[in-house]
Amino acid sequence: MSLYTERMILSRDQLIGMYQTMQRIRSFEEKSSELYTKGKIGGFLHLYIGQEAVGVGFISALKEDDYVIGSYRDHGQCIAKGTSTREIMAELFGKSTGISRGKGGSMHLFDVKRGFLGGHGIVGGGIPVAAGVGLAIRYKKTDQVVICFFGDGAVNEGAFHEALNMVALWKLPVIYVLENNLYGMGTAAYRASSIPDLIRRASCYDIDREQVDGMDVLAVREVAERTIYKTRTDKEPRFIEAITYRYRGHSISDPGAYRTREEIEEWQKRDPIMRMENYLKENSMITDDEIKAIREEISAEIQDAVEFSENSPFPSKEELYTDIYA
Amino acid sequence: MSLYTERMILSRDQLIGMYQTMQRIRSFEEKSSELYTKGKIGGFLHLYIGQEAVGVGFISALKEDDYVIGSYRDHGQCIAKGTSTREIMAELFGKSTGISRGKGGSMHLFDVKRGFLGGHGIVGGGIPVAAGVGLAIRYKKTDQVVICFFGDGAVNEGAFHEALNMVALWKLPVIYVLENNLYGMGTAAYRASSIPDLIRRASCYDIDREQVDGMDVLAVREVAERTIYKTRTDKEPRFIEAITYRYRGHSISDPGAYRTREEIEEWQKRDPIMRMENYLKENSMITDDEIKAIREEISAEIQDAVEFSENSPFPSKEELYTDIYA
Amino acid sequence: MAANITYREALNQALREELQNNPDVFIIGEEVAQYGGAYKVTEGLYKEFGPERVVDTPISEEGIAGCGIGAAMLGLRPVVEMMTVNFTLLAMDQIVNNAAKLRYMSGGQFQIPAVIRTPQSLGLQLGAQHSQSLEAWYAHVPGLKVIAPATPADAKGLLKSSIRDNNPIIFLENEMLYGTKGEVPEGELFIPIGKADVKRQGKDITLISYSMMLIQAMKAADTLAKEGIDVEVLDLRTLRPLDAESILASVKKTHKAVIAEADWKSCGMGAEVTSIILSGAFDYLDAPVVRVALAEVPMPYSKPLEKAAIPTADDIAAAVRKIMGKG
Amino acid sequence: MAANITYREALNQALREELQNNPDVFIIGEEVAQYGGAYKVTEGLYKEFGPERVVDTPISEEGIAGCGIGAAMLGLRPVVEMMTVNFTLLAMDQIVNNAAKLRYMSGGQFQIPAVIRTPQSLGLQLGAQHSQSLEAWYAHVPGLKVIAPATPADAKGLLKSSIRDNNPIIFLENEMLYGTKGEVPEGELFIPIGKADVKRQGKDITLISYSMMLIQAMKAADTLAKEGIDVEVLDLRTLRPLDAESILASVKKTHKAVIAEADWKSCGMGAEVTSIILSGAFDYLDAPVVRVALAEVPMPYSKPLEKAAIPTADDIAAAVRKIMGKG
Ligand SMILES: Cc1ncc(C[n+]2csc(CCOP(=O)(O)OP(=O)(O)O)c2C)c(N)n1
Ligand SMILES: Cc1ncc(C[n+]2csc(CCOP(=O)(O)OP(=O)(O)O)c2C)c(N)n1
Ligand SMILES: [Mg+2]
Ligand SMILES: [Mg+2]
Repeated sequence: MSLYTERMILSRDQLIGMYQTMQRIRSFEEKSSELYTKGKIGGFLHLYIGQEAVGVGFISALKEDDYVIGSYRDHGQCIAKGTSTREIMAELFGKSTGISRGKGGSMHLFDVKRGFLGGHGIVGGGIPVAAGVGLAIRYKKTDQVVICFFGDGAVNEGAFHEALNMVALWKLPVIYVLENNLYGMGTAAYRASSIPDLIRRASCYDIDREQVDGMDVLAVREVAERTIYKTRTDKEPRFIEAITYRYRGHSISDPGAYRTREEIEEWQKRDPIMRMENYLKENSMITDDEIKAIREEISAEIQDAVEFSENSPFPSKEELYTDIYA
Repeated sequence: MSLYTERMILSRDQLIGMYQTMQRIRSFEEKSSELYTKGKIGGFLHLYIGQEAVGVGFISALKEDDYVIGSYRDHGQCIAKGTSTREIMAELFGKSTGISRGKGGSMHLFDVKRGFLGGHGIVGGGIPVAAGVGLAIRYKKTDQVVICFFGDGAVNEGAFHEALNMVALWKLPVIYVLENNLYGMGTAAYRASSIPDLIRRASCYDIDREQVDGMDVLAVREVAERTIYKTRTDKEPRFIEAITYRYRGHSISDPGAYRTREEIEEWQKRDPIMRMENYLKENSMITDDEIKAIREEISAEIQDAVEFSENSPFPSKEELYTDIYA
Repeated sequence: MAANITYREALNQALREELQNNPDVFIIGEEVAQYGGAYKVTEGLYKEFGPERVVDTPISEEGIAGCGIGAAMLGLRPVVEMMTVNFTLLAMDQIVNNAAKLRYMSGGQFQIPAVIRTPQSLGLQLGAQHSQSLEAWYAHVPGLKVIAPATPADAKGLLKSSIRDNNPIIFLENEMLYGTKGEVPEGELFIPIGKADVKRQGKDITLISYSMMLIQAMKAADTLAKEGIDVEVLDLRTLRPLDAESILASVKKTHKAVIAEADWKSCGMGAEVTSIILSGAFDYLDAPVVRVALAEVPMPYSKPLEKAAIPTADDIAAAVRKIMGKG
Repeated sequence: MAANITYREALNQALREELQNNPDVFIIGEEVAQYGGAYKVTEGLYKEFGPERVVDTPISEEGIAGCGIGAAMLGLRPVVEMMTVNFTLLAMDQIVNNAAKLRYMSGGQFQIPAVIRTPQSLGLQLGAQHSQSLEAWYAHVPGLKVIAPATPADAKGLLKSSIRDNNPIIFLENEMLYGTKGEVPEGELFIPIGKADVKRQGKDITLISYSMMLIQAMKAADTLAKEGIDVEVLDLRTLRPLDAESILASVKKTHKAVIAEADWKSCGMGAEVTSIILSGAFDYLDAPVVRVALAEVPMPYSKPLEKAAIPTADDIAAAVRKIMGKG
C-alpha cells in the first residue's frame, strides 16, 4: 500500500477522512439493508458494500465543483460527494426531506448543489449524459471534470460505445470509471463480454486507460489523483477499470446462487475498510480508541439519519403533480 | 494484382464472371441515376458506383445458400447475390414485379430465395440482424455463413457495438464487412470516429480482422475466400475493412460540396472495373471484342430491365393492406 | 383437468410445452438461462433444454432484439425476454423498424415469428425509469400484435398462441400478476389472439380493462353489484388488434362505458377504445365514456405519491357511480 | 413588417436569432454544421457561429441525445437536430427515461431546456423505415412538450418559444412543409406553447388538424365552402399540452368534428382529441367524431400505394360531407 502513497502527499486528516467516508457508506448500507427488511424502504435497493474504495478513492480526489454520475448503485458515491446521510436516508424512506424530495428513491439520487448528477436506473443510461456534461464543461471553458461510474454489465450497451467515441473524438474532460465487480446481476463478466480484460474496451477509441485494485482505497486515490490531474490539464477523457467486488446480492432480493460463499469470503479478506484501518494503525496515524470513536460517531450519525427520516413527512399529495415541468 | 491471384485458383470463367457482375452493377446504377432524374424512380437513391469490387469480390466467393445483409446502398450487393436486374429495376419503379413487390424500394431490396436479407434503411440497423442470422445458422448446425455490409458511418452506432460483442462472445459465423468509402454522408470518417484506422474497432472484441484494397476485386476476392473459408470452418466471426470510394454523392440529391473534384478523380484512376479489364487483357484472358460484347450484352440486359419495369403494373390498391401480417 | 397455479407458473408451462413441441422455438434474453429469469418465468428451462435453447445474453437490448429478428427471418421461433418493458426503449428501432416492417417491406417474403415477452409493473416503488406502461406505444404500430393477459389461463393460452403465431408479438406480462393464482386447464391451451373476454356479464354499464387493472375492475364490479349496479366487465386481452366487435356489442347493450387502464391517458389505450365506441356506437351512448388512467406524471418513488398515481378499484367504482348518477 | 419566406427559412431565422440572443444556446446533430443540415435548416449557422455553437456529430443518436441532456443539466440550452424522426427511435431511452424524467426524479433540482428538432415526412416514397409519424408517442409522455407547426410564422414563433422554454421539447418539423411560404413578422416573434389557432372561422363543423395535414384541411375547407359547408379549422400546433379549451369551444359551437392526422389511427393524436371532445362536449355532439388518418400499414414505397395511404383534402372533405349528411 505504501507503494502508492509515496507518490501522493496526503495529510493524516485526508487519510482519516477517506477511512471515515468508507465507514460511513458501509454503515449506511448495512442500515439500509436492515430497514428494507423492515419495510421502511421500498423498490430496488442496490448496496455498495465491498466497493467503497472505488467511489471514495475517486471522489475524494475531486474538487467540490466537479461532477459525478452514478448508476442505480449510487448511495456510496452520493455520500462521498458530500450529500448528508440524512438527505439520502430520507430519500430511501420516500420522505419530502429526501435529497430528491422522495420522488427519486434509491436509484435516483441527485444533488445539484454538490454536483451529483444521478442516480440512473437504466444500465448505461448515465454514460452519454456524462459526455454531455463534458461537452458543457468544455463549452463553458471551466477546468471542471466529470467522473461517470458504471459496471461491467454496462460496457455491452450501445450507449457506452457511442459516448466513448464522442468523448475521445471531441476530447472532453470525462473520466469513465468501470467498477468491475465481476458480475452484472447473475452473469459473470466473462459470460457477457467477448474479452476478459474489460479495460481493452477503451482501446478502440484511443482513450488513455489504466486498471486499479478497487479494493485498495489508496491505490484508487493515487490513480484518481493522477487521472484527474491529467484530464483537468489536457481536457482529454480517461478510462479506469477498478477491479472490485460486491459482497451482497445484486439487489437486496437477489439470493446470489451464481457464486459461492468461498468466493465472497476470499474477497472479504481484502476488505477495503479493514485494509485502510490496518494501514492507519501500522503507520501510527490512528489509535484503537480513535477508531472506536469514529465508529460510534458514524453509528450515531446514521441513527440520527434514520430518526430524521422517520420523523420527516411524506410529500403532500399535491407533489404528485409538481416538478414535471419547469 | 497477380500477387493475390497466385494464391487463388480462379478459372477464366470465374474471373470474367466477376468482371461482368461489376459491369452489370455499374450499368444498372448509371441507368438508375438517369431514370431518377426522369422521375421514374422516387425516394432516396444511393448508388454503388465505385464500390463494386467490394460487393462482387465478397459475394462471388459465397455459396448460393449463404446470406448477405446490406444497407440502403444495396443494389450492387443484391445483383451480386443473383437477383435479376429486372426484379431490382422493377422494385425501383415501385412495380408489382419488383423483388419486394414495389413495397420496399431502393433501400429495401430483399430476396429470400437467394439469401439476400435486405436492404436496411437505418444506419447500422442490419448489424444486429446479422448476429441473429449467425445465431440461427449455428442453431441449425449448417455450414452457412452470413456477410453483413455497412459503412464507415455505421461503426459509431450502438448497434454495431452490441452485435460485435455478441458474435464474438458466442462465436457466430458472421463476417462483417466495413465498406469504408471515407465519408458518411458529408462527414469524413476522421471527423466521426476517434480512431483513424477503423479496423481497430474490431480489436476490443477480439475479432479476427483484416484490411483490403476495396478498389481491387481480386484482392477482395482473395481476402473473401480466405475469410469465408476460415469462418465456415471454425464458425468464428471475422471483420474486414475494405477501403473504397463512392464516385457519386451520398444519395442522388447530394451535391457533394464536402470533397473536391480532384479527390474523386484521383480515386477514379483506380477504378475497379478498369483495373480488372486491364488485368484480363494483360493476361490474355479477354479480347477487346469480347469486352465489347459483354458491354453490349449488359447494356441490352439493363435496357430490357427498364422495359420490363415500364411495362409492369403497379401493385393494386388492395396490396396496401397485404403483407402486414402473416 | 385444471390446476390452480400462478400466472408465472402458467407462463412457464407455456414456454416448456412450446419448447417441447417445436425444436425451432428457443428463448433468449438477459438472465433467462442460468438465473432462471429475473422474475423466474423461465425457471428450470435452461436445465431441461440446455444452452442452445435457452440463451443468456449480455446487457444489449438492441442486440438481443436484432438476434431475435434475424433468427426469425431464418424460420426459427425466438421467444425474446426483455427483462422489463422499460428496457425495450433501447430496442425500439429493431422492434419498430425491423420486426414490424420487414415482412411488408419485403413484399411478404419473410415472416417474423418472434415473441417479445416483457413484464410491465407499477406500484412497487421502482421509480420513474422502471414504472412505465408502454402498451399504447406498441398498439400504435401496424405490423405488431400486442397481448396483455390478466389471468393465469389467459397468460398460458395466449403465450402458446403467440409462439405459434407467425408475426412479431409484444407480449406484456405484469409483475403485479406473476404471483396471482387461477385455474388453468392442463396441457394444450390456446386462447385466440384478438378476442376480448367478457369476464362478468352485466347490463348497466360496460367496464373495459386489461392486465393488472382488470383485477381492480373486477373488484369494483363486486362492490358496485352490492350497490345495485350491474357492471359488465370486458377484458381486452389483446390490445392490437383490438376486438372492436366485443367492445361495441357490450356498449350497445349497456349504453355506458368506463375504461380502466394503467397507462398514461394522453394517446393511451383508453383514447383508442373511446374513439372506437364513439364511431361504432354513438347512437347508443347515454353518457361520455370515462377513462380511469394513471396520473400523467413520471412515476414517483415515494409510497403515498405512487399510490395516488395508480388507479384503484375505488377510483373505478367512483367513476362508474358518477356516470350512473349515483356518485 | 413581414416577409414572405419559407418554413425552412423561418426556422433558420429562429435559430440564428436565438444563437445571437443567448450564448448558452448551441446546435448539435448529424450534418448540422459543415453540411448545413440534411434539410438545410441550419444553413449558414456554422459559418456564422463556429464549431462550438454548431456541432457536427457521429451517427450516434443515443449519444447525441445524451449529449443534449447532459449539457442541459448544466444549464446550457441545446438545440438537438435528429436528422429525421425515424432515427429518434434509437434515442428513445435518453428521451423518455432521461429528458422527460430527470426533473421529476430529482425533485425539481434540474430543468432540461433542450429542444429536439426533427422532421417527419410522408409522401416522398422513402419507404417504411423513413416514413413514420411519431407525434402520438411523444404526446403520450408526461415531462415532454410536443410541437408541430404548420406555417412559417408558427415555425419561427414556436421554435423561438421552445428554445426559451425550460423543458425538453420535441419539435416536429415536416419535410413536406420546408418549402412552403408564408408571411412571417420580422424580428422577435414568440408563439405561446399550448395554444391552438383558429385558422378559419366557421359554424357548421370543426376540422382539427396540425402540421402537414393542416394544408389539406384548409384545402378541404375551401372546397366545402363552395358547397355551402362552413368549416372551422383549428390548428393544434402544440400536441402536448393539448389546448382542450380551444377544441371544446369550437365543438360546442359547431356540434361536429373531424380530425385530420397523418399518423396511424390506433392510439394516435385523433384518438386523444376524440376523447377530449367526448368528455368535455358530449352533450353538444350531434355526430360521432371522425378521424381521417394514415392507413395503418408500414408505409409502402410504390407511388400509388403510398398515395393511397396518406389522407388528402378530398378524403377530409368526404368525411365532412358524410357527417353533414351531404355525402
Ligand atoms: C437497460 C437495462 N437493462 C437491464 C437492466 C436490469 N439490470 C439492472 S442492473 C443490471 C446488471 C448491471 O450490471 P453491472 O453493469 O455490472 O453493474 P453492477 O450491478 O454490478 O453494479 C441489470 C441487468 C437495466 N436496469 N437497464
Ligand atoms: C440511424 C440513422 N441515422 C441517420 C441516417 C441518415 N443517413 C443515411 S446514410 C447516412 C450516412 C451513412 O454513412 P456510411 O455508414 O459511411 O455509409 P455510406 O452511405 O457511406 O455507404 C446517414 C447519416 C439513417 N439512415 N439512419
Ligand atoms: Mg457488475
Ligand atoms: Mg461511408
